Amino acid sequence: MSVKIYVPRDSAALAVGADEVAQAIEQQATARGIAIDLVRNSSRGLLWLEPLVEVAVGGQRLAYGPVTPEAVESLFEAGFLTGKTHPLAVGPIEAHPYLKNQERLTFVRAGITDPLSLEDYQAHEGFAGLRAALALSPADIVQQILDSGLRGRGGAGFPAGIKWKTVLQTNADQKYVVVNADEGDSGTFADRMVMEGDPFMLIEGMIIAGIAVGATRGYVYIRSEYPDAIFVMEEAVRRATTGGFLGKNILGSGKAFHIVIRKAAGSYVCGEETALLESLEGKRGIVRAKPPLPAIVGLFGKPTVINNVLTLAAAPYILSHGPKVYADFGMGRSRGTLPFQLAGNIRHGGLVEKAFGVTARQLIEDFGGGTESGRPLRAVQIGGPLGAYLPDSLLDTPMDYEALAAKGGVLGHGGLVVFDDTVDMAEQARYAMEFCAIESCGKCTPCRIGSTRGEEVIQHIQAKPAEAGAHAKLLRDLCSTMVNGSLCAMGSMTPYPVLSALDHFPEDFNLTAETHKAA
Amino acid sequence: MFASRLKRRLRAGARLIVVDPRSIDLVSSPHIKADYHLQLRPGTNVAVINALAHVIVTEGLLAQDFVDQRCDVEAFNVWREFVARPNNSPEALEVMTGVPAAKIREAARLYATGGNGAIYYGLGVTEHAQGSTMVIGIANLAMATGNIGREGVGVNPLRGQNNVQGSCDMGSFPHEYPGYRHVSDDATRTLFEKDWGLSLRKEPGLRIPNMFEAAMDGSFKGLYCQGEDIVQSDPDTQHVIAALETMECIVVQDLFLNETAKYAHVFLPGSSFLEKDGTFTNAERRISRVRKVMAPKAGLGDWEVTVALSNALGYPMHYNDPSEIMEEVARLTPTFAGVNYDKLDRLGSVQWPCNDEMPEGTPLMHIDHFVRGKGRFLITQYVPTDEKITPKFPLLLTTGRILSQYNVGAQTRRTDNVRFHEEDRLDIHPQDAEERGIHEDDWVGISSRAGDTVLRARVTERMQPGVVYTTFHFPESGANVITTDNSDWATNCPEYKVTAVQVVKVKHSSEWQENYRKFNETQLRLLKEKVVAGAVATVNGH
Amino acid sequence: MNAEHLIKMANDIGAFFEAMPNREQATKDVATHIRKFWEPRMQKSLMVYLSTHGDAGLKDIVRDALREFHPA
Amino acid sequence: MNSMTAREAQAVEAALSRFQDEQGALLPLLHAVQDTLGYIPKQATPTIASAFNLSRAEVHGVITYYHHFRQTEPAQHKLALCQAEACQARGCRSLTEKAEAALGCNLGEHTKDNRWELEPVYCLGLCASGPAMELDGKLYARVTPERLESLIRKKELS
Amino acid sequence: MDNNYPLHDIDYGTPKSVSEKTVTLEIDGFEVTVPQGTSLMRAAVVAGTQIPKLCATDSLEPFGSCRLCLVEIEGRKGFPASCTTPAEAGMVVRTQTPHLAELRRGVMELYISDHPLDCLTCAANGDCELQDMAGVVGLRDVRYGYQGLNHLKDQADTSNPYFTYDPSKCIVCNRCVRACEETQGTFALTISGRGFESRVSASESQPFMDSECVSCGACVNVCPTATLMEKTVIEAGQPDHSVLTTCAYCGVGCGFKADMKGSEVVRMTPWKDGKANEGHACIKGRFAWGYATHKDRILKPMIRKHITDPWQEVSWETAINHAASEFRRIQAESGVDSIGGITSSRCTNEESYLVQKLVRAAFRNNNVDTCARVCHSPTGYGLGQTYGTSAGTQTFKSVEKPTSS
Repeated sequence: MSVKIYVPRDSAALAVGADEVAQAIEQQATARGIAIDLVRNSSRGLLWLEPLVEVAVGGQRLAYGPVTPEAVESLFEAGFLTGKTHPLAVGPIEAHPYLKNQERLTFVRAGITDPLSLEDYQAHEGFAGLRAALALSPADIVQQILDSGLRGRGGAGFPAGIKWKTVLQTNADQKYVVVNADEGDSGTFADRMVMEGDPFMLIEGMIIAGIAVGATRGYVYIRSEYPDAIFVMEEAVRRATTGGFLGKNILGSGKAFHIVIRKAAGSYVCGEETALLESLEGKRGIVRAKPPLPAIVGLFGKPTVINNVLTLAAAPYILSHGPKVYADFGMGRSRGTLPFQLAGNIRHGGLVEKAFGVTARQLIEDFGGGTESGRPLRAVQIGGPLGAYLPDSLLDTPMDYEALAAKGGVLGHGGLVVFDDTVDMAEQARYAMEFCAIESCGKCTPCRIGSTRGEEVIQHIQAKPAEAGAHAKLLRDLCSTMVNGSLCAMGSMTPYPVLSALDHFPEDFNLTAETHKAA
Repeated sequence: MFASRLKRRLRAGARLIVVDPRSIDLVSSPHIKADYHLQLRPGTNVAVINALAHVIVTEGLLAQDFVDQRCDVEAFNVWREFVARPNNSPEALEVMTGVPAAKIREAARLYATGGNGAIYYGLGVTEHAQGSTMVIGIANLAMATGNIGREGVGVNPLRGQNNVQGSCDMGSFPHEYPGYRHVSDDATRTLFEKDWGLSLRKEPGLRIPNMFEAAMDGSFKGLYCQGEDIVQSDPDTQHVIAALETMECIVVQDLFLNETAKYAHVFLPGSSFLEKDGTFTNAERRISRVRKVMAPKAGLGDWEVTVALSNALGYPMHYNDPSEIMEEVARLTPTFAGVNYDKLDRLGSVQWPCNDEMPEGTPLMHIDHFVRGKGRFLITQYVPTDEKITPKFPLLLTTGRILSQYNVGAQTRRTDNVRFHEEDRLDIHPQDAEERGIHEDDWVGISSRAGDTVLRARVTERMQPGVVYTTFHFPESGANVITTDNSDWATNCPEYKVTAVQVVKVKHSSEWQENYRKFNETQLRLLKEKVVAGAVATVNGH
Repeated sequence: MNAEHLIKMANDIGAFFEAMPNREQATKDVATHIRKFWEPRMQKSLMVYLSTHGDAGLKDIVRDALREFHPA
Repeated sequence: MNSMTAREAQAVEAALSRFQDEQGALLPLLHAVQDTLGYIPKQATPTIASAFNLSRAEVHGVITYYHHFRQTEPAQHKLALCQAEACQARGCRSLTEKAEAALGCNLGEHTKDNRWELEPVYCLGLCASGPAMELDGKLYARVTPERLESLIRKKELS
Repeated sequence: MDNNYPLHDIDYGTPKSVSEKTVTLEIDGFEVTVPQGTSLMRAAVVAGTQIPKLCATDSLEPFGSCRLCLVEIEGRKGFPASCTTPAEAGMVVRTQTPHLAELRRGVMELYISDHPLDCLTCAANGDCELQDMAGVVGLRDVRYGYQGLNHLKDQADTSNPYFTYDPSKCIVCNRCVRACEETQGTFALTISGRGFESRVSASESQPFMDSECVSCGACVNVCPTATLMEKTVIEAGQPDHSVLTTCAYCGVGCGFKADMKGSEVVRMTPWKDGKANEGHACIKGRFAWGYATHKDRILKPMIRKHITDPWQEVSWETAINHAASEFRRIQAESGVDSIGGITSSRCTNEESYLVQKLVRAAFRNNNVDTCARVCHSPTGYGLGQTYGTSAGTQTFKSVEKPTSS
């Protein structure tokens, strides 16, 4: 009997040499005449350990990592195929506290299965949600989503069930389900991991949404910076179609659903839902004014469910386990779990799926192990480039949309980027404006001109300490114009990192206590 | 302008059938794509309309209720029997029209069953030997499908000139008084006789082409021509010139020394629209005010000149203002009875009929019944034009206009619009061009049985093989030297749209063009050498 | 006036009306059309020409219609 | 107006035949052309516009909006360094300086001999293992200055 | 002149809603009832308040980009744009609050930080919405200075003979792009690039004359600044009065405002309330009116004996008497029917009427025809025979009627 070895092909693993490791393992095995069964699974999200090689021994999966191609020979020498120890040995992976202490509903199969194996998927509860949905009326499916309390995971946190309900109740000859996979926030990679690691789950979620609202076509809009995700999703759609899960007659139900994978072309704003729809229509990805809502006038003018990857990926679980099980996780109006992403200067970076309510400190210290540099933590940016920088003093705030907002924070897509004390917060603020200037679609004035002026004003503050006070005042006024005047989150939230940096780290802006107060 | 409104509707989802020998912009342009382009051979309009009608009748797509209620059923039955004949089927006519039968069938189904169906047309319908027949065919089709008498449907000619509708309404035709009443109608004639204080003739007069014929015959010698350039715009230029050259007194009233004025004996300066008060009536029967923004540059308004001429001829006319002319029109014309300047100022514009029944005008016609009572179907036998391709003239020429230029170009050529269209060109399909060794920008000679001229070629796939096209905005192009004296059987409207021609690569301009150049130089010299006011005028009669 | 043209014009009118099933009415329509749209000179010229050259070039329906017109 | 080379015309034609009839498929079409040629020829705009029933203006507007699309030929090697926050926190700024020094061109520019272009990229989704970069289409994470230099050297030799 | 018409029409900001249902709401304390679907911006105008705006104009669908028209609505978070927010029954809207004033000033400050400060010498001086809005919001200072990134050095495109495009004055409101799409349907304009680099582009960032532009002038018409401007206005200055008239080119019969400076036309502006054109026009009516003052115009009557003779300039009286005597002579020699007249489809109804009357009453025959002979006489015949009226059956607007019957 051959030994089963798992080497991930998630791009975070590939980027640190997973393919080379897999190749080395095959070479060693061949050279040694050992029969192995090499499975290319996905990542479990313990990214500091990638490439994380697992060996199935005695019903357990024993892990070694981070493995380099050069270390492979020593692993063979040490007898890792029978679970022998080695300096890289991690032990039984499922018992690893990083994993054990999570509440994985969405990432339940991550790293366990072969992402493109329909058999593997179904052997691990795959398509149970779809089968459940097919037995329900559209209105009942929508009700389950409503009951689960699922909110959009793209950042805005709008209840998914209400969107679905609106689309269901709008009559049209054609409706669409659109997946927002334009995961452009720095510090986030959960969408990518879903698509690369468990693509059928997303497909299943889309089909459920389609059946629920009466849509027969779906689009997945994936950023061009994610070539691996695009490849895996395209392959998964092909296989799901062949397998009868997509197409004109899903599982013999008489219902139809088709999925098209679309590649974006380098525009952060296209992560905003209406800009995304413009882009899918083949236009410049500029933001539409609302109303009308996409649920009523969406893609090609038709009613459209547009949800984030994680939102739709949660649907299969809700349908197969019931809304209550899902809703029992979380706190306040934030129900269920959120896959948090620990990034930046952190020792144990990776993906941590937890119920809402966990604190940033728990995530960063208990899971993340503090900064990677070992230096003191100075700031954490939560929620991507439009999220606020929080100082250490605010890290005990629970991760919940409302609780974080109360502290001036933004949960966004659940990404946490950690900075140690070498960070220059004025430079981070300047970068926030620069990023807005680079990515602004140019439609509304506060964002189009304001971002450029914002960068200039901060440069001025950096260059001329004597005038910092007056310019800090101007910066605040500009931020107010942008927050209240911009058409979409790009312009209206860029001030969040800027103002939070200014508020919590005035010393980096050449401000004295006095000038800070005056501004 | 209208195309912008049409395109807006198309972008909102309306479907489109284009019937045109050329691939015009409406067939395919940004956000516009015709569902069907029936790219017929020039001159086969009636065959195509009959084929469309055939499909509607034989496939049971008729709006029978509409026909029963609104139309002369007996005439309809005759028509139905006629179009249903196998020789009117798309299949039977396919070879002649060049339009695939299946396309005709699908287009007919779309028009008949696609909801509101409206027909818009231009001179591609009228300027044919069977122009009137084609208009009748269109009217039949709209009645047969019930596409008349409500919003969003109808039959709509798009007029080329600002006041085509108005000049016809005003009794400019030799057989009709204002309001389309025949001169032989005693009651109408009596009305005018009383108002004008003299007896009037009851036989029709000469139509323009008949005037030329009569001139050649020696029985027509004097002409008062207001604001039209017949030499450049009428077909068969050489024939027109020959006719004018026989005449003894041609009075031209115009802004410029146009091509006709070069054959004139009296030139009366005209005024531009900026210098006059009055009204224009557009293609939707809308009467709008023209308001003077500056005084007539020549001292007299056009209407004052006509009055003066009438007075000099011994028939006195008295008007203080153009509004009084409109009062007279209203007094004598039932469809204009309610029109006056005060109302136009108040409402902005009104669409005739405007009278006691419809005091604010009539946007939509034929709502409950046709103006003539029952709608009348007429059968439309297709009669091929005499302009057929032969070994000597193997191509068909069709002519038209371009957006930036206006007709004979007398105005637009005197603006920067020339930068958008600097010369008339001959459009030719690459295949025809290749056969003749013609490349883009080459000079090509075009000859027909009427004459020949030379233009530069534009090789374009907008044309279908076998068909060439040009515009007629520049006098030196001589496009109408080529066109023939063929005309519509009912009205003598010239057949500009079909002329059999040959096209060859040449190096020199045509003999006609050489003659034109010399004649034109002479005329411009004669203008330059004019004896100015103050000198004694000594022009005596014969 | 040019008789050839007039004959062609008359025949073109005839060609439209001759398709009508009611021959009597159609003949009348041809005559009416000529009367309503042709200036007397044209009518006369045609009639004079026909009376001297014969009506061989005419369509039957036109010939029948013109019976109503008396040569000058 | 210059016309496309045979190679360009063929690439555009092939892409059109795949996407012309798909609703709203201008982006996939442009991707297909760029994937084949490395860029979207300027002269292709009228062809693409007419095939999609769009104006040239619209196609131009779309191409110039998206930073991914380019109308000039790319350099032989493309190095894209992530400049976003997570990589900033892990030293991408100094890594970028290293790259600029090693290649002799600034971020956002290409070398004089057009062998290299150095582009910023804003997040490759490798935020837990920065600094990250993409070199000729392949992703690299936890990139040290030494590793970057050795990768550049390897490409230079190839 | 008693013909005068206001130089500037009221701009309601967004198109009229055609709904038959109405909603009643409160704007700045005044109750107003408008058709359902009406924007708050339009409802405010109806209620008597102009909300500041730059990207909105009532000939175009709302776009929501300039962010000057933000308002406060009771019970709603944030500051929705009044152009894109439909009026709803019971809404309580405030268009002027200290916070809104501050916001609008902030936006204007950004606009002006990338705009030339040459108002006094600018061709749009006095007819510039940007200038107006700077006044309305009370902008007093641009604290960013003028040293930052800007477009002030962008070169003007003067390739089109009738108007210029000066990108240095462009505020990227997209009105021109939208007019080219929505009003004209040519789609010749776009925005190239994005963000701060967004620029109005004719086709592929080309000179207008090399682009797909057909010079209809719709873009010029809606431009709120001097970016797209008629060359005649640049040369002559702003008009001082306006007269309504009708275009003398094609059969559409567009209503126009002749914008005048004394007795000189400086611009022809399509009339918003002209029912045939609803504020739109084409290159001919909009721009090609210079022929009226062209040097080729002949302004004195002339006569000659033979066409080979030079012309003699004479008085009106001489010319007319000469013509009359010639006509009478010909008629005496060759019969009453030997003369005739041709009316023009270019002339007014009144003029055409008089010419046919002249022929019938003074010439004493019916030899009158019109150039419509060679274009639409078959329409007259065909529709007369079948329907009984020699004219089109619909209004132009009818084409906009939805397909279902």
